Amino acid sequence: MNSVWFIVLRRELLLAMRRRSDVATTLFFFLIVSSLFPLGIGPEPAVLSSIAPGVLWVAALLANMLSLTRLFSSDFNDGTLEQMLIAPQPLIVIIIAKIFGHWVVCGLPVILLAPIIGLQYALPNDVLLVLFLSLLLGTPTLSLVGAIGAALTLGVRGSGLLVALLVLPLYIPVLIFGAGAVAASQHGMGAEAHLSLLAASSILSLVLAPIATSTALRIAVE
Amino acid sequence: MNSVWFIVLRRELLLAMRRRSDVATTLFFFLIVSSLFPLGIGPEPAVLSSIAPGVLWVAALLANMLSLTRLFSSDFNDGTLEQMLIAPQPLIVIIIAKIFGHWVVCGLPVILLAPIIGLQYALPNDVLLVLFLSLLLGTPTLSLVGAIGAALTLGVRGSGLLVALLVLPLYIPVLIFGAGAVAASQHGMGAEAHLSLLAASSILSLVLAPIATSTALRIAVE
Amino acid sequence: MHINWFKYSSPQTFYPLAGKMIPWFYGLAVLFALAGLYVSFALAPTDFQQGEAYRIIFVHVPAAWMSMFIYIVMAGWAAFGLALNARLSAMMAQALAPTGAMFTFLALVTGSLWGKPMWGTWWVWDARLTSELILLFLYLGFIALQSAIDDPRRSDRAGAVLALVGVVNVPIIYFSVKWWNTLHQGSTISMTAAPKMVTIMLLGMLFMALAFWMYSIAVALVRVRCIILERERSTEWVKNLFGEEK
Amino acid sequence: MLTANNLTCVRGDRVLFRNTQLQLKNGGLLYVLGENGSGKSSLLKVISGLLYSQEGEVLWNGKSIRRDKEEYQSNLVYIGHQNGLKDDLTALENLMFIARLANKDIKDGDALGALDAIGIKRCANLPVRVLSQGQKRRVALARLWITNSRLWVLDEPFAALDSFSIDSMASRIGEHLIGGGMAVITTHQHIELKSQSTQTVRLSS
Amino acid sequence: MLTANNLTCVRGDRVLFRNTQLQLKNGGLLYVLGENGSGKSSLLKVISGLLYSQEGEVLWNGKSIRRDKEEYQSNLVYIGHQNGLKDDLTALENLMFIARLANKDIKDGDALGALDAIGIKRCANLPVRVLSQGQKRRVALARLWITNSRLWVLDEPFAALDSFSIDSMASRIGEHLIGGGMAVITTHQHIELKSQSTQTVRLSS
Ligand code: HEM
Ligand SMILES: Nc1ncnc2c1ncn2[C@@H]1O[C@H](COP(=O)(O)OP(=O)(O)OP(=O)(O)O)[C@@H](O)[C@H]1O
Ligand SMILES: Nc1ncnc2c1ncn2[C@@H]1O[C@H](COP(=O)(O)OP(=O)(O)OP(=O)(O)O)[C@@H](O)[C@H]1O
Ligand SMILES: [Mg+2]
Ligand SMILES: [Mg+2]
Repeated sequence: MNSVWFIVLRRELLLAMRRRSDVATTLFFFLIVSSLFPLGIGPEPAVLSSIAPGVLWVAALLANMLSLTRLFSSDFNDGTLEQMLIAPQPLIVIIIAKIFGHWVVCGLPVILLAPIIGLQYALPNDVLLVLFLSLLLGTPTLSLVGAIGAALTLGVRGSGLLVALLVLPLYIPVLIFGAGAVAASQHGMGAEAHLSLLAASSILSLVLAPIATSTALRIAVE
Repeated sequence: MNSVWFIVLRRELLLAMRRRSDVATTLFFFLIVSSLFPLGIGPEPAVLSSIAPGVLWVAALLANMLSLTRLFSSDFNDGTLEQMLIAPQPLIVIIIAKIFGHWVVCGLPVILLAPIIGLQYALPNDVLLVLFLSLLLGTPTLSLVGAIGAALTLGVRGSGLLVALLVLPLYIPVLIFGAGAVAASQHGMGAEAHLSLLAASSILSLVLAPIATSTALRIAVE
Repeated sequence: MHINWFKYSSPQTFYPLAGKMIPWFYGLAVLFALAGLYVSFALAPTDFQQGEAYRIIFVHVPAAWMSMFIYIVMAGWAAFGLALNARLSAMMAQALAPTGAMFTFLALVTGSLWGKPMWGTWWVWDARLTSELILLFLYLGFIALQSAIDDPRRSDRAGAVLALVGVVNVPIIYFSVKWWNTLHQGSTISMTAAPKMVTIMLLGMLFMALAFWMYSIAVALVRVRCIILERERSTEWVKNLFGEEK
Repeated sequence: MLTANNLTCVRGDRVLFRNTQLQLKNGGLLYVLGENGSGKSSLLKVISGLLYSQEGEVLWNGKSIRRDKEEYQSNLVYIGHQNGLKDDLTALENLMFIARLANKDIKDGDALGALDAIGIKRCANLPVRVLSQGQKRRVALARLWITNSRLWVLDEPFAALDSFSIDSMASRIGEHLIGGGMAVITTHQHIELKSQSTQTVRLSS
Repeated sequence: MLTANNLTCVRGDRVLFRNTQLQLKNGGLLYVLGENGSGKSSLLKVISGLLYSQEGEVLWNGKSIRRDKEEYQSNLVYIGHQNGLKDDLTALENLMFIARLANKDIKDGDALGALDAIGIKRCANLPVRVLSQGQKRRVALARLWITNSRLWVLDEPFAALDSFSIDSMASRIGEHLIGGGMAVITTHQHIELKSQSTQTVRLSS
């Protein structure tokens, strides 16, 4: 049980190493998107810092979501997914390992970089800390829920409208709480409530999402 | 010459009909990005309307870019691209038809939806008109320039994000003029200068981008 | 870079030539740097407004110059390589990119370091700063694209297309960012904080710029030698080369 | 022992096969033959538990394969039309991963041996992306040299292979059958395989 | 007439072939044989102008195919390992598109006829996604029934086909050759083709 977890994780990281540019690109994408907003909105620091929570969170979400779409598709297209389904190993563990690998490779760097970009938006230190924490607690939910979407889109074609309808709205609460946490601390209010909601949603999705994902994957292959 | 244009365009539209979800996803993405801000920032109309041009334009730009990554990749993976390259038809025409098809499917809906979302940001009617026009004149440049990036990253590891890294810096002038047009009309200044710059850049890229794209495609297949 | 490239455009003849030139360029770089440092730290007076902090200008401005200059040179090599199918010029473009990115980064970092005491903030969305940031993205895009493609011929050519598209876009970015800034906003802090340029400072920056230039050439040559070896590793002359050295 | 009762598989509007019965004992070889689109690959997927059959069940030693999954799946090797290889990993890395996924704890040396047996040891450290059609197929098939699963389900194992590799594949399958293994194979080519007992199912479209 | 001088193709560190000479007259058939990975597909791509050869040139009626592209490409059909079909379009739509891309203005009826000739008329209105391996290949090959190009470059046209379709393919290729067409073919199977003159290039790895 433990060992297949490591084997799959190791492979995900190996693949990420082989395409190092993927990791770097997630970072630069985040960097670029978060620098686009000042370009569109104009350089006034007061306005910029008021929109900073929203901007940084949207950028993180996009970076995460973009890289997620490929989570299963390459395994699906080349037949590895079939092999995973008939492996004498629990599918759930394989899925969790894949999602975790993805989060390490694409989520973590963004979380670490976000505070530095926050500097560009002239956020004070305590707000940067909350930004960091909110991303740390919030992005696992994005990865986990996104995995369901990625799995569903593998099989369902044409009616994938349904997928968009199902998964994208699930991101919204995370965004609201995440950006809300940062905004609250910006206004000198406590962010604990928001942060604990984020943590709760991560735990909830850690329990539920892999099951949904594995069902979706079986459907996709049939 | 004309006829291959129509043949390719027809096929693009047919494919889009078959996978309606793609179109829907672009729209939802735009909707979510642009409606998150009112949620994250709070309901003050003054702040909202001051960031509206930037937010709407960035959202449109990202929506466009996200869908672009798939412009050539499916043709590349299933071998259709090889057939296009050795067809006794001018490649440039095929490329323009593909880009136009993409714009109709992914660009146009966003352009039509944007004024409606602009209402949420309490933009007055004349500003909405400028928003619409700026998108209409600006998004062709995005599609054309984006096609170069999509072609350059074909078959390259981690192409989704790489394309963003390559293309977003090139998008910046369009973003600045586009958001600038809306902001100018918001402040009661004329937006003509901005709009004509957008139109000029679309014409310039219509001339140059297909050439660069066709070079990039040939390189990709070799 | 004033060598007759046509004559030496075969990697095989260029490799030893580059090896001979490298020490000279390094030497020149050190000389100019010493002169520049002397002028900027010993001769240039302390600024009455900014104190010693202003001396960062002697790194910042030459680095900013080099960042733009190298991009143009790089795109030139890339275009040349694409048009004439000249392998060596594509390799030169590839070798220059990291140095260019490094100087861009240096200009950004020194600028930010300077900005904190001067403007009270690390970063403002000023035209010049913004376009320098975008230049960094262009470099990084070029490097990322080339490193993502294994086949050397393909990566050269794809990189060249990107560099050319980028070079068309650089002036557009520069002016659009300028207009953007002047068009919509009142005044943020501008460059007026910089001290008046006395001749001695200009001289210092000039020396430093020359030092950076020589350094860039030397480093690019070192890198191009590595690239040549890697690409031609299966050819006879490379095997002979290493046969002799062992 | 593999048995199947009354398998029926419907895809779209078409009934691919109806009431198909199978019984495969140790050392037995089952050929699934039929035209293109007659449902061979579908039958193989049903047998492997990847596809759902409208009616009937597949049993492994008398127990339904949907019930006792782990036991069955650790005795199964399925190689379909798709190779299941990652383009960015080397042939060796791919083989190691697939073997470990199937719970075999193998060493690099064993994997290299397998690649050697099917004649692509030379490509062991090349990324699979640069391999030719037939070389990719061989990498996928190399796992047959390092498995000790009892049941092999192979969908056109000989397609795209050159004659040398066809020979080594055929002798490896023969070895497996002689050793008491079972195999279910589809093919459009006529290749002689040695086995203790050979059956044929012919699907018609 | 197709000629090639001194073709040399290097991929990665390996020289796949060096100084290969080809000459194909009207009615001529060229077999490209060799082991997996010997460079057959690469040679076919060079001939079609899809791959760059380090040295040498391919000439069509004496003119370089890189120079006089349109003339050459309107005389060429290339079908590689990949089928070039869109999963979401039906077999008929795919065939119509590919034919029109090649500048043939065909009617639905002709396309249906072609699908019929290779025995998949029944699947004409199914999306290609649901077809079997061999059926997909047949859809890709169906265009040979509606083309009047002189030169056919076919990479393993018989792989994955059942014996019925192999026969119809073989007779169609024979027809084309008898009518003065040319064909360059790779295959690992031994199929009899009728032609006025047959040559073989054997690549070794
Ligand atoms: C991250 C921040 C900064 C960036 C990216 C940046 C970028 C640049 C660039 C690209 C140039 C060359 C422009 C040209 O020669 O046309 C430049 C020159 C210069 N920078 Fe900065 N800069 C930054 C911060 C600062 C700060 C904080 C100061 C001083 C308060 C400063 C003072 C100067 C001066 C005096 C010049 C030379 C002026 C001239 O030649 O026209 N820079 N900078
Ligand atoms: N970048 C690369 N590095 C090393 N080798 C490469 C590279 N690209 C291709 N090759 C090699 O070139 C050969 C390509 O062969 P090609 O696809 O032409 O073979 P083929 O004769 O068609 O084989 P098959 O019968 O399997 O289809 C393979 O041996 C492959 O390993
Ligand atoms: N959704 C669907 N609607 C209609 N027919 C379908 C659908 N899905 C699959 N089919 C049909 O089911 C059959 C699947 O065949 P399968 O892949 O099992 O064939 P096969 O015998 O392996 O053929 P091949 O020799 O070509 O590999 C095909 O005829 C296909 O057209
Ligand atoms: Mg099959
Ligand atoms: Mg081949």
